[in-house]
Amino acid sequence: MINKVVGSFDEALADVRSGAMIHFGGFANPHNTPNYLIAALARRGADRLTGVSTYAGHGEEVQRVLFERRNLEALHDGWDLGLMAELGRLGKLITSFPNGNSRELLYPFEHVLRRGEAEVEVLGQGSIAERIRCARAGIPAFYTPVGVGTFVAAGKEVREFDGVPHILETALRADFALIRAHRADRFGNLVYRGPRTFNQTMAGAAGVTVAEVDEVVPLGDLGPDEIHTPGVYVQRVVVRPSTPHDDWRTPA
Amino acid sequence: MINKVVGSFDEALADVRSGAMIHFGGFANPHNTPNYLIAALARRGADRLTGVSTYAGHGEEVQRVLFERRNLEALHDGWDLGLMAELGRLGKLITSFPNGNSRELLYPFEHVLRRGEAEVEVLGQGSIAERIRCARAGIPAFYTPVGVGTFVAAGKEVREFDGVPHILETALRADFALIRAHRADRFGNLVYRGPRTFNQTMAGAAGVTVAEVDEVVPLGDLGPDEIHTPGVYVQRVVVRPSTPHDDWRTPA
Amino acid sequence: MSEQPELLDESVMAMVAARDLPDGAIVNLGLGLPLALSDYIPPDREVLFHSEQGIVGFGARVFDPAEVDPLLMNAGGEPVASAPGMSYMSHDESFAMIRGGHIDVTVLGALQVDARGNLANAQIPGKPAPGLGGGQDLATCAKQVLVVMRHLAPNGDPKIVERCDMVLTALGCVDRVVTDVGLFEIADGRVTLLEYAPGWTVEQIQAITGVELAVAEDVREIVLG
Amino acid sequence: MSEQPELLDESVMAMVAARDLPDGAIVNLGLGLPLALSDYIPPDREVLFHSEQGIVGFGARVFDPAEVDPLLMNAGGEPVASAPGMSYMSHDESFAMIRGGHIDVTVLGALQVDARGNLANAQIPGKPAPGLGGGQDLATCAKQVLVVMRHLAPNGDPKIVERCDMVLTALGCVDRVVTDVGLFEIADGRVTLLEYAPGWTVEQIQAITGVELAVAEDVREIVLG
Repeated sequence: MINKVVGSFDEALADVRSGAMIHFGGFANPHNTPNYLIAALARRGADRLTGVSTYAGHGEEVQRVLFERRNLEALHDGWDLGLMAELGRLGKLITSFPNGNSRELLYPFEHVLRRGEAEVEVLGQGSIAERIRCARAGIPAFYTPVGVGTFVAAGKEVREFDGVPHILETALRADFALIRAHRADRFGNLVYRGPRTFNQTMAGAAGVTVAEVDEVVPLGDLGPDEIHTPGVYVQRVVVRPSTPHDDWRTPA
Repeated sequence: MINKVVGSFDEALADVRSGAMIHFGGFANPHNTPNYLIAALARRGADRLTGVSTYAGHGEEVQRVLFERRNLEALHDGWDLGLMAELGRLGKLITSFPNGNSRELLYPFEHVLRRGEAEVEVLGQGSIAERIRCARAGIPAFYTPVGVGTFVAAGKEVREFDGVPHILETALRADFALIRAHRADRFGNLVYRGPRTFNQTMAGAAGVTVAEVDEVVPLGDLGPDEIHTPGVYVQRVVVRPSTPHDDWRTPA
Repeated sequence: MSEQPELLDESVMAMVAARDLPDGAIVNLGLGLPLALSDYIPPDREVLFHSEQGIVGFGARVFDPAEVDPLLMNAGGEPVASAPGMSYMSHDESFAMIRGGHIDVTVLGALQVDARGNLANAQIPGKPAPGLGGGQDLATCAKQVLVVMRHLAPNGDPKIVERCDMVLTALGCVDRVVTDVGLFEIADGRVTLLEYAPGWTVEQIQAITGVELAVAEDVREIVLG
Repeated sequence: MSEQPELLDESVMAMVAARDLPDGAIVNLGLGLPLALSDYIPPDREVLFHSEQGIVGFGARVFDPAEVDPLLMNAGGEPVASAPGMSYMSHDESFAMIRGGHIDVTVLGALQVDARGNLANAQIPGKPAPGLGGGQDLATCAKQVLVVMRHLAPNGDPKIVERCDMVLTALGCVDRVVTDVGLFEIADGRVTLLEYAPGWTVEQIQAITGVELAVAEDVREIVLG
């Protein structure tokens, strides 16, 4: 019998080792971020990680300020990649937003970069997204006009198609993909709510894809026309706690 | 106001010219094939078309035999690419199945090929699907290990990634994509029922994507999590007649 | 500088940019000033706003916390309204849409724009690394690139220049620029003033611009609506 | 040939192939004999059957017209049953799944298979052009390639050969072969007989095979279940 539901976040990430490459799903919003998986990764203690993410993570303090500005209630369990930056666990980050957007608010990863404690590869979101999809889809490399003539083209092959220069980009496959979805069944089939961000993109683009979900429903409840990510792309599913935690150190 | 719903199939294809390149959605099943768009294309009379399709079309006679074998009731309006082959409208076909699967049943396109009246480019379904997606996604070319060392590699660049040889495949963009979906709204948003085949793949991979649908529903009836193809990829929508026709020559 | 006429405020700049979006256009809104555009679409026009994380067809920004859907934000993380016909997708599909040329207009902020249409908006001064977001994809692949920005940098430097000297985001891509003093077109290596903010003269605008401006034959004061 | 033992019939060949599919496997079924496999999965095992047009997780074939969902067919156009946990997708996603290495076992028909694991199933004799379907993608990218075919061609030629002389579908890909006389493994340039059909001897099988067979130490008669 297939049952991809794992009893705890700690169990789901027990085999993550230092130096691993990790896809982090979500997009600059704790509500579509795999918060509890990130907390479990922090507890796991693996370091020198290579992360792939749209953005470098807000961290608790920046997130609080951003939520206040919008008159929204701050989350106590809104952990994102900023936590990994604060703990010094990132050896390298591949991202489109290494910095915060505002001049006065500093992402935790900005401090890491200033101290020279991690490498960063900055690339446009579309090229990152396509490189991740390539990993899911078995394509080692593709050409794109995006980035030609700019710093992202440095060291990359340039080739013309129909007279337009393009650069060669390669697949980005990770050891683990940590993603967030709304509902799952025991096959690992997923349904998302809202913009599906890198969550759907990264599912299947890693050796092990782990989905953090709001609930697991009986097999058959998710209909065939409705499933966004087939369970084939998902190895492990973990359900978020019914009562939010307020400290990432609390086992979950 | 955006309204992509067009009053008739003939109107939807009134600007198709001879020599055009056309994506034909569906997969060897008249129930997921844009039957009425194909009939309208036949009435339109454009010829020397380059078609892209998983298969070359059954045509009425083969389809009747296949349905009988499975004890299914034959359709009177199950027109597929076989009709275009019978009428001699195809100058070239890019497909994975130029022939029928059985030795005794002959697709209409097999007769065309035997008479030397059309060119054929045979390629695996996955490479065709990816080449079409590339057109939708703005990628001129990609590498794949599929086809290396076989007839499909003839004349294509070969390059190694991680010691494995790959061939370069290029995007397949058409002038028109004719696809079939279940429901649409006036923005052209689409929801499919069942396997989404090349229908979903081809939406957005042509200058004009035309969707043949069972019904058009009020804007807002298709929810944001439920829409399979955003209307951005669809230029025209036509509703199938409530009473099936039994002759492709009948205007619709 | 003390005799300068008034600068357009941010909401007016957004209105100017929104004014020219055609009915039915697919429009991506970038970080900063462009985010306000979804608030200013006339009710008789349907414009589909796209956001990178996988939304097409969202509505105006939502300022009442009681009305907020925490999953539905624009690219800058501001809550926006749902609208009939809106759809969600993945990041890869969202960028297939961008890179496949399906976006009619991309509205971007900028640090510098030059006469060749080059765009620099990656390296915010003082930040440890350049940031691209989806801007490079959008600037390269959208049918029209519309920049909305202040005319001058915080340090007083002109942002429309002969040649960008900041980190480039994309080459030869900018078609139009809305600033707090006017509306400009960039084509064939030339920046042309199309409309000026109320009270401004061509000479006053030229004086704070880093490139010699051409002036449209029918140059006129900006009028909304 | 008249003294030959009985050949396995098609349903038994399918049962032999189905017998070894592990619980939880993702399995694509190709045209011809492989299509029958979804009828023979023991109830204590969950195998997810994949089909090119965008299905994963379908069930057994449906022969009662009253139960047919006309949209739900296997790759050969035969109606199949829905099963809990099944999902639909597009052709591009379906092949992303195949080409990304997510299919555990692909079960394919063949015209010829050789000792290097080369597969020929594209050019059906008498047809005007080769046909590939999804077979080339599957043979190249699936984790395991299992061929199910008759041991001899209609004209009596062996189909397991030293070297394919028909149009190749994919190189060095075939791992196992089920025929109507036995089960074979292909590895390191060698074809090994693992199991033989009831009544058959190694010599009789060798006599109708186009390559010298190795014989597994524990070679045994095929037993189902």
